[in-house]
Amino acid sequence: MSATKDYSNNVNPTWCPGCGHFSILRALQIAASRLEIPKESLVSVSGIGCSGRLSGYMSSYGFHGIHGRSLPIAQGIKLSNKDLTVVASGGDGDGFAIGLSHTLHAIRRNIDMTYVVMNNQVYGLTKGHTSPLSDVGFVTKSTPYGAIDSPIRPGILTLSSGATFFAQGFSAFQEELVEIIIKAIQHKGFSLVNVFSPCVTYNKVNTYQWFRHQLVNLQEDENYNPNDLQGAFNTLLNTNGLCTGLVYQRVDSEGRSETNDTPLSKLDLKITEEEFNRLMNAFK
Amino acid sequence: MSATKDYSNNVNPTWCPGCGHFSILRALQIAASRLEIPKESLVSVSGIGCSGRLSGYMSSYGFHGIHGRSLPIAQGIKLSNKDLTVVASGGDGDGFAIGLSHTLHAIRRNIDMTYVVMNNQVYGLTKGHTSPLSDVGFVTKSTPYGAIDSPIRPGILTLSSGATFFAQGFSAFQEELVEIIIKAIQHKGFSLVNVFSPCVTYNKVNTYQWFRHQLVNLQEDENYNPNDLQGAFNTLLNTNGLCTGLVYQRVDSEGRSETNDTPLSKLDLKITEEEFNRLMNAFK
Amino acid sequence: MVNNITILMGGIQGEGVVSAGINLMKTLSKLGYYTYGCRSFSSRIKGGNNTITLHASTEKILCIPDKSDIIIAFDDETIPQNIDKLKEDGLILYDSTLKDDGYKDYKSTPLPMTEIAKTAGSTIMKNTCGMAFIGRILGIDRLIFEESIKEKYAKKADSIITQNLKALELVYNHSIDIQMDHLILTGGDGFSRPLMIGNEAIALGALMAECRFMAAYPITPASEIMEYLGNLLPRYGGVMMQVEDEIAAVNMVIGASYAGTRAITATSGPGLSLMQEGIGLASMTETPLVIVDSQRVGPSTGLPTKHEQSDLYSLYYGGHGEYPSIILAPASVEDCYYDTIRAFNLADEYQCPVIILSDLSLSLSPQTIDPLTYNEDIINRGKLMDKGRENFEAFSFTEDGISQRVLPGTVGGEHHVTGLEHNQLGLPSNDSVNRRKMMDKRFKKIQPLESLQEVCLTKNHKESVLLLTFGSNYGIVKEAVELAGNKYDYGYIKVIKPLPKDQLKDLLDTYKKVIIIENNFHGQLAKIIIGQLGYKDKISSIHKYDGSPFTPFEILEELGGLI
Amino acid sequence: MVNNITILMGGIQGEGVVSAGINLMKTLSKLGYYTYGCRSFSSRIKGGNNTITLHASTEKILCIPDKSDIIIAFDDETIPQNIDKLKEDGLILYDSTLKDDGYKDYKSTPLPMTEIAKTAGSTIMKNTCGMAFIGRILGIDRLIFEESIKEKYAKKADSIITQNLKALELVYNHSIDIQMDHLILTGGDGFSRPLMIGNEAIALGALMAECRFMAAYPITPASEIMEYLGNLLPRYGGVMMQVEDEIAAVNMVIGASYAGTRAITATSGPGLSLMQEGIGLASMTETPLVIVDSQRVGPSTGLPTKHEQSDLYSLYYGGHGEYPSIILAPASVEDCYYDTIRAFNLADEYQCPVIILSDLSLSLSPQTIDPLTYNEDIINRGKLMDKGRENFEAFSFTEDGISQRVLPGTVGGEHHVTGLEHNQLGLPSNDSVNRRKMMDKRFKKIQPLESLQEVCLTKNHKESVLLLTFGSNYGIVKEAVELAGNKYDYGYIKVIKPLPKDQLKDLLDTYKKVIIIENNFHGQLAKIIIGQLGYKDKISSIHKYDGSPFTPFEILEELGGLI
Ligand SMILES: Cc1ncc(C[n+]2csc(CCOP(=O)(O)OP(=O)(O)O)c2C)c(N)n1
Ligand SMILES: Cc1ncc(C[n+]2csc(CCOP(=O)(O)OP(=O)(O)O)c2C)c(N)n1
Ligand code: SF4
Ligand code: SF4
Ligand SMILES: [Mg+2]
Ligand SMILES: [Mg+2]
Repeated sequence: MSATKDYSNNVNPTWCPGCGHFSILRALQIAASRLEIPKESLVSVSGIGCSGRLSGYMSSYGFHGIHGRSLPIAQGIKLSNKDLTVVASGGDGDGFAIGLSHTLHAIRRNIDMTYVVMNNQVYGLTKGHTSPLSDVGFVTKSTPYGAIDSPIRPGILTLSSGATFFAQGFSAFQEELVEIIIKAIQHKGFSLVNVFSPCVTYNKVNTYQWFRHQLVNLQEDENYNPNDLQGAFNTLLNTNGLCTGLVYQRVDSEGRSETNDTPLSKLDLKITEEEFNRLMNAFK
Repeated sequence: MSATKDYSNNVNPTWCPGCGHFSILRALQIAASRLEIPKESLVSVSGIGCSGRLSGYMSSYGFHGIHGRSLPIAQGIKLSNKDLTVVASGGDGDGFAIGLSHTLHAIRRNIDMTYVVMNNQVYGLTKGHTSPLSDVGFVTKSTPYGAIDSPIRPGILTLSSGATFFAQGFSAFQEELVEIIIKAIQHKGFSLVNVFSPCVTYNKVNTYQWFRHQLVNLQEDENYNPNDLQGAFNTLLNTNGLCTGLVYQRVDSEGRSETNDTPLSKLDLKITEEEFNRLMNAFK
Repeated sequence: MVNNITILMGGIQGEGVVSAGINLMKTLSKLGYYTYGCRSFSSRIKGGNNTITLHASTEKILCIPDKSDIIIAFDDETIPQNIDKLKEDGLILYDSTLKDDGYKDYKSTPLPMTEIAKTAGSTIMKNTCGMAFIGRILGIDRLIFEESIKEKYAKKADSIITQNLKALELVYNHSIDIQMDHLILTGGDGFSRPLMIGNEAIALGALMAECRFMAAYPITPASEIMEYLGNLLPRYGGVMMQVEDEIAAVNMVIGASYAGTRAITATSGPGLSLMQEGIGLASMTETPLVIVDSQRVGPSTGLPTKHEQSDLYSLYYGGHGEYPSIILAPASVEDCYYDTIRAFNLADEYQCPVIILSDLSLSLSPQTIDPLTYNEDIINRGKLMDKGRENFEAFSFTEDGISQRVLPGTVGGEHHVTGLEHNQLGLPSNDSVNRRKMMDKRFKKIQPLESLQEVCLTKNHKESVLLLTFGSNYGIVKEAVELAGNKYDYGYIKVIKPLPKDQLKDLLDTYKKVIIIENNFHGQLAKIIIGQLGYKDKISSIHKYDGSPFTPFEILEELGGLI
Repeated sequence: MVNNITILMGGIQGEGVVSAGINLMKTLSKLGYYTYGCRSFSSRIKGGNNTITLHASTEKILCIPDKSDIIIAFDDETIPQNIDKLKEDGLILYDSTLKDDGYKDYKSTPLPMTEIAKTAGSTIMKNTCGMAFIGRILGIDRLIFEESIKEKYAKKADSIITQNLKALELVYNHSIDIQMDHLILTGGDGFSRPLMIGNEAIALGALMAECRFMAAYPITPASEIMEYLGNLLPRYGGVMMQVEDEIAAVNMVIGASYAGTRAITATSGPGLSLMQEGIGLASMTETPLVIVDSQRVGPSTGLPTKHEQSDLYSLYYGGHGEYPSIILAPASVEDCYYDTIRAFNLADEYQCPVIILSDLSLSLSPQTIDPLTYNEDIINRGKLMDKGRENFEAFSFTEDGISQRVLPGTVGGEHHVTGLEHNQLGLPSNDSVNRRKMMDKRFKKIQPLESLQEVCLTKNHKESVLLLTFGSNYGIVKEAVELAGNKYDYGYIKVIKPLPKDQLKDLLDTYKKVIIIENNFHGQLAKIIIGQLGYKDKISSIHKYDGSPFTPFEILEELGGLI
C-alpha cells in the first residue's frame, strides 16, 4: 500500500492556518493511498482560488488552469487517456460563478472523473468577496450592505442536471471525507463532492462551529437510501442542503464510454496509404 | 388599445416558412398590445441564432446582442431604467449552452423582466447542429452517430435555481402562448417561458406533429396548482418536461428591488461641492 | 472552343443550385480541368437567392474572373443581381418557368429545366437538369454524367437513378436554338483530381497528423471542420465533441493535448475572442495547441457569411500579457492540408499554440486540387519523452528554450503545470530573476522560425515592385499579375507569426516598393510588418473591407494608383 | 534634518504593518508633505512577509528612491530580504522580540514595539507603536498622533482609544540610544492633503462623472474600484453588482449604458481577455462603455500581485474584427480621477468603448495628492437627444461620423441595434456599399482625437533626446531625469488610442532619439507607435518585465547604454 505522504510534494501550502482546504488536500492524499492509485496515473486539475492551489501540493501530475475552467481541462485529459484517474477541484466561485456552465455540462456528460468543490461560500483568494453560494445578507467587501441574491443550491442543481453521483463532506470530518472521496473516485461516471471548507479569514459566519451545529449526517440515518433520486431531492430541500454523506448515486451509471478500449493517447494512429487513398476518393 | 401591428416594423423575417419562431414573435406582439405597453417602453433583447433575429422585427426598442449574452444585457437595461418592460429572447443554444451560467444567475437575481426561450432543440442558424436540449440519439451534422449526452431539462433546472415564474408554451398554441407571455410580463420578478418552437428545416424529430402528441396541457387539469413548488417539480419529472401552461409561480415574489423609486437613468445625479468635500475628507 | 470558362449559377437557397454546381465541378475535375468555385449566401436560412460561380480551366486558377461567360438562373433574382458580372458577349440561360425580363443586350434563352425535371419524375431534379445543360454546352459526354449519377445514387432506390437518367436524356435531346459552339471546353488533361474546400483539407490534415480529439462549438465558416471530423474521428478511435462554448472547447483541447492526444479546435472571430484566455494558458503551460481561425467579417457578429481577413491583429497581439504563438496562413486547399500537419508538428516541437489562419473564401470555396502526397513519416512530436526522472523539470532552462516533456501516466515524470509564473519544476514562483528567465525561455523557443524562408515568391524580374499577400487572396493576386502581363513579382507569406524577419528584411531591402494586399480596414499585415521591421516608406497597402474578396481587376485598378 | 525620507516597513502579512504605514502617510500628508507608498505582497493569503516602502518629501515625487533611509522590521524576513535597499548610512530598527542577526555594517537598534503594545493592552498595537517610533524619529509632535487616534477610533469603544494613547505615550517616552537627529523631517507646507490610491480615484471619478452602475467580477489589482463603488453607489441611488463573470459584467454594463445610465466595469488581464467580444459589441452598436484595465503580470494568471504594463497590445489590437475604441493612460492618482471623468465624456461623445489603462503600481500605491478640483460643469453626454423622430436613424451617416442617440423610453425614438453589420436604421444589412460606409463612419468618429496634444512634456532643452513613457512609470522617469541633472526632455502619453499622431510626428521629427520606457517584454508602446507612424530608427525602447517597477537608477543605467 502506498503511503499518504507519497502523494505530497512537501511544498508548504500558502493557505491560512486553519483553512478548511488543508483537510481536503489530505483527504485526497489519503484516498489516493488507500486506493493505491499509482502517482503517475493520478492527475489533479484545479481552478484559480485559494482552493486552486491544491494541485500544486500533490506529487501526482497536476494542472493548475485558469479561473473556472478546471472541468473542461479535466474532461479533455480523461477523454485523452482513460487510464488516468482524474480529480478536478476548485472553489465555489470557480465552479458556480464563472464556471457554472461547465460544471452543469460536465455533469450531463457523465465522464468518469471526480470533481471536488472546496466550498467556503466566499472568495478567499481575492480577499473576501461574495460568492454565488454566500447566504443572503452575507457582508463582504463587494456586498457591504449584505448579499441580496438567493444563493445557488449546489446539491439540487447538481441533481437537476442529471448527476449520477453527488456527495457532501465537511473539512472537520476528515474520515468521512476520505470515504466519500474514495466512493466518488470509484463511481463509474462523473462524481461531484461538495465539501464545506471554512475560510477562517473571510467567512466569519459559516464557521467550523456553525457547520457542526447545522450539518445532518446522512450516514447516521439507517433509512436513507442514496439510490433514490426523489428522496435525495427531498433531503436536500429539507436540510437546506446542510447534510453530509453520499446523497445520491445512480447504480447503473457506466460513465460516458467512447468507442475504444485503448486510451486515445496510446492508440496506434498510423493511417495506411490505402486508407488515405480511400479518404481522398471520397472527394472525387 | 394599441394594435398588434403597431409592434411590428414590417421587416420580412429571414425565417423558413413554417418556423415556430413566427408564432413567438406574433405572440409577443399580441401580448404587448393587450397589455398596452407603450412601444417606447418595450425593449426586446435577443441573442444570436435564428431566434435572435426576433428583436429586429419589433417596432419597439431592440437590442440584438452577442451569442449567449442577451440576459446580462437585458438585466443591465432593466437595472438602468426600471420603467422599461424588458423582454429577452433567444434560442436553446443561446440560453442553455453558451449562455447557461447567465440564465441561472439571472434566475437567482429575480430582476423584474421576462425571458422567452425559443426552443427547437437544435441549432437552426448554423444549419443543424446538436443542442444541449437535443434528445439522446438525435442525429445532426455534429452528432452523425446520434447525440450521446443526456439533455438539459430546462424546467427542472430553472426551478432548482430558485425561479419565481416558469411557464411553457408551444408555437402551435398561439392563444395559450399569448396568455402565458402576458402573465410572465405581469409577474413581479424574473419570468422564464420555455416555448417549444419547431425548427422545420433541421429538426425532423421534434416536429409540430410530435409535440401535439406529447404535450400535456396543465391548464386543463383543474387540480394543478402552479403555486406549489414540489408539485411543479413532480409534474416536470412525470411529463418529462413535456407540458404547457404556467408551471410555477411564487406568489410573494417582488423582484429584486433597488433602493430608488426613480429609474437610475432619470435620477438627478449632481453631487454638490459640499458633498464632494465630504467624500474627499474621507481620504485625509 | 475554349480552355477556360466561368459560369454563374443562381437560384433559391435550399433548392440545390449550389450542389448542382459542385457536382459539375466534380465532373470537370474528373475530366482533367481545374475548377474553382465561389459561393454567395442569402441572409435567409432557406429561401432567398444564392449563387455559385465556378471557373474551369486547363490551368490551375484560384479565383473567379471578374466576368462570367454564362449565367444560368433558377429564380428571378439571379439575373438582375448578377448581370454586371456577365461578359459583354455572355450567355444567359434561365428556367423557362421564369418571366423573360428581356436582357436584350445579351444572348439569352430559356431552358425547360423545371419542365424536364417534372416530366422525368420530380421538379427537385431541375438543378441537375441545369447542370446537364451546361455540361452539354461545354461538350461533356452524356455518358460521363450517367456514370456519376449511378455512382452518386448507388445506395438509393433504383427509381431515383432511373429518373435522373431520364432527365439527363431529355436534356441532351432538347434542341437549343442558339449558337454555343464557342463555349465548348477543351484541353483537360484527363487526369482525375479531387475537389475540396479548405475546411475539409484542414480536417483531413488533422486526421493524417494523428489528431484524434476535437472539441468545438459551431460557427460559420468553420463548422465543416467539426462536421468532417465528427464523422471520421470515431472511426479511427477518436472523439469529436460539440461542447457548451468556445471557452470549454479550447480548454478541453488543452487538456487532451496535455494528456498526449493531438487535439484541435476550430472557430471564427467571435469564438476566437472567447478563446484568448485559453490560448494564453496553453502558451504559459507550454502545452501544444492547434486552433483554426476561419475569418469572417467582423467586428462583433459582423457578417457571418461574408469574407474578411481581419483577425490578424487579434491573433498576433491579442490576449492579455505576452506569450509566444505561431500563425500559419495557408493560401490554397493543398496548403490547408499540409499546413495543418505542420501545425501539429510545430505545436509539439515548440510546445505552444499554433493557429491555422483561414478565411471564408479559403474555408468554403471548392477547388480542384493536385493529389495530396501520402508520406509515411510526417509526425514530429518534439521533445516528448517516454520516461521521467526524479524532480522532473518540465520547464527546465535549455539552450533552445525548449524543455523535455512527459505525458501524465509516465512513471517518474510527475510534475505540475500552471498558468501562474512558475519555476523549472512548474511550481508557482514570484521570484523576479526566475520570471525574467522564464519569459526569455518562452520567447527564445520560437526565434529560429524567424530565420526560415516563409514567403513564397514568384519572380518575374520585371519591376522593382513586390506584391505580397496571404490566404485566399493569393490566387487572386496571381491571376491579376498574369492578366497584367507578369510585370510584377508577387508572393504570399506562409507564416505570419513569428514573422520570417530575415527574409522579409532581405525583400524589403531588395524591392523599391512592397505592396501588401489584404481584406481588412487597417492593412493589418502591413502595419504588423512595419511595427516589427520598420520600412514604413517602402510599404504600401491595398485593402478591401466590404465583405467580398478582391477581383483581379480591382487589384489592378488599385495598383494603378500606387505604381 | 532632511526634507525627504524613505522608510521601509516590513512584517507578517495580515498583522497590520501596511495599514500602519498608510496611517503614517496620512499623518505626513496632513502635515504638508507629499508621500508615495509602494507595497509588496506575500504569495500567502495571511502570513508571509509583506512590506510597504514609503517616501515623504516636500516635493511631489511619484516613486520610491532606490535606497531607503530606514528599515523597520516586525518579522525576521524583512531585514535580510531588503538590506540591499538600505542606504549605506541607513538605520535599521527592529522589534526587540526578534533575534539580532547583527547587521554590523549598519546602524541598528531594537525597539520594544511588541512589549509596549502588550503593556498598553494588546500586541495588535505593535504596528501602531512602530509607526509612532518613526513619527518620533521624524520629529512629529505626539499631539498630532493623538488627534488622529481619536479621530480614527471615534466610533469604537473608549478603551481602544485609551490603549492607543497609552502606547503612544510609552513610545514617545522610551529612550532611544542612537543618533537620529539627522532624520528629522522638515519643510512641510502645513497644507493638509488627501492620500489615495489610483483605484479609489477612479471610483471617485466615476461617481462624480455621474456613473451610477457598475457590474464587475473581483480581480487583483482592480477590486478596490468595485469595493469603493459598492459602498458608495447605493447611497447615491446607484447599483454595484458583483456578477457571475467578466462576460456578464461587460454585457450588463453595455445594457445599462444603452438604457442611459453611465456605467463602468473594472478588471485586469484575464478578465480583459474575456471581455473582448463584449467590447466589440459595444463598438459595433455604438454604445458608450467605460472599462478599467488595471494591469498585472501576464500572460495567463501570471503573477497577480506583481506589476506590469503588458496589456497594451491586446487593448490596442485585440478583439476579432476592427472597431474604434479609446485608451486613456493616467500617470498619477490625480490623472486617474480626471481621466475617469473624461472617459465617460468621451464614451458618450464618441459612442464607443473607452478603456482606462492603469497598472498595479498606479492602482494600488497610495499617494498624497493635490486637491481635486470640484467643477459644476463636467458632464458632456454628446449627441444624446430627448426626442425621437419617425424612422429614427441611430446610425445615420453624418459629417463627423457620430449619429444622434436616443434612450429607450423616448417616444418616437424606437430603433434597433445589433452586432451584425447594419444600415442606418440599425437593421441587419449585407449590402457591401453600406458595409464600407459603416466601417468608414465608425472610424471617422474618433479621428479628431489624433490631432489633440496628448503627450505631456517636460522640456529641459538640454539634449535632443526625449524619454517617453506612460502610466505609473512617469513618476519614476521624472525622478530619474531629475537625478541625472535634468539633461533630458521627457513626458508621458495620455491617450494611447487613437495615438495623438500629429503631435507624435512633430516630436519624432524634432528629436534625434525617442526612448520609450515601459514594463513589458516587447516594448509594446514602441512597436505600436512604429507600426502606426514608422520612425523605427529613431525609436528605442527600455523595458522591464520581471514583475517589479523600474527604479530611477535602473532607468539611468539603461539610458547609459542607449545614449
Ligand atoms: C478570469 C478571472 N477573473 C477573476 C480572477 C480573480 N480570481 C482569482 S480566484 C477568484 C475567486 C476565488 O474564489 P473561489 O473560487 O471560491 O476560491 P477560494 O479562494 O474561496 O478557495 C477570483 C475572482 C481570475 N483569476 N481570473
Ligand atoms: C461566440 C459565438 N459562437 C458561435 C456562434 C455561431 N452561432 C450563431 S447562432 C448559434 C446557435 C444557434 O442555436 P440556437 O441558440 O438554438 O438558436 P436557433 O438558431 O436554433 O433559433 C451559433 C452556435 C456565434 N455567433 N458566436
Ligand atoms: S483566505 Fe480563506 S480560503 Fe484562503 S487560505 Fe485563507 S482561510 Fe483558506
Ligand atoms: S432553420 Fe429552423 S429555426 Fe431557423 S428559421 Fe429555419 S425553421 Fe426556423
Ligand atoms: Mg470560495
Ligand atoms: Mg435552437
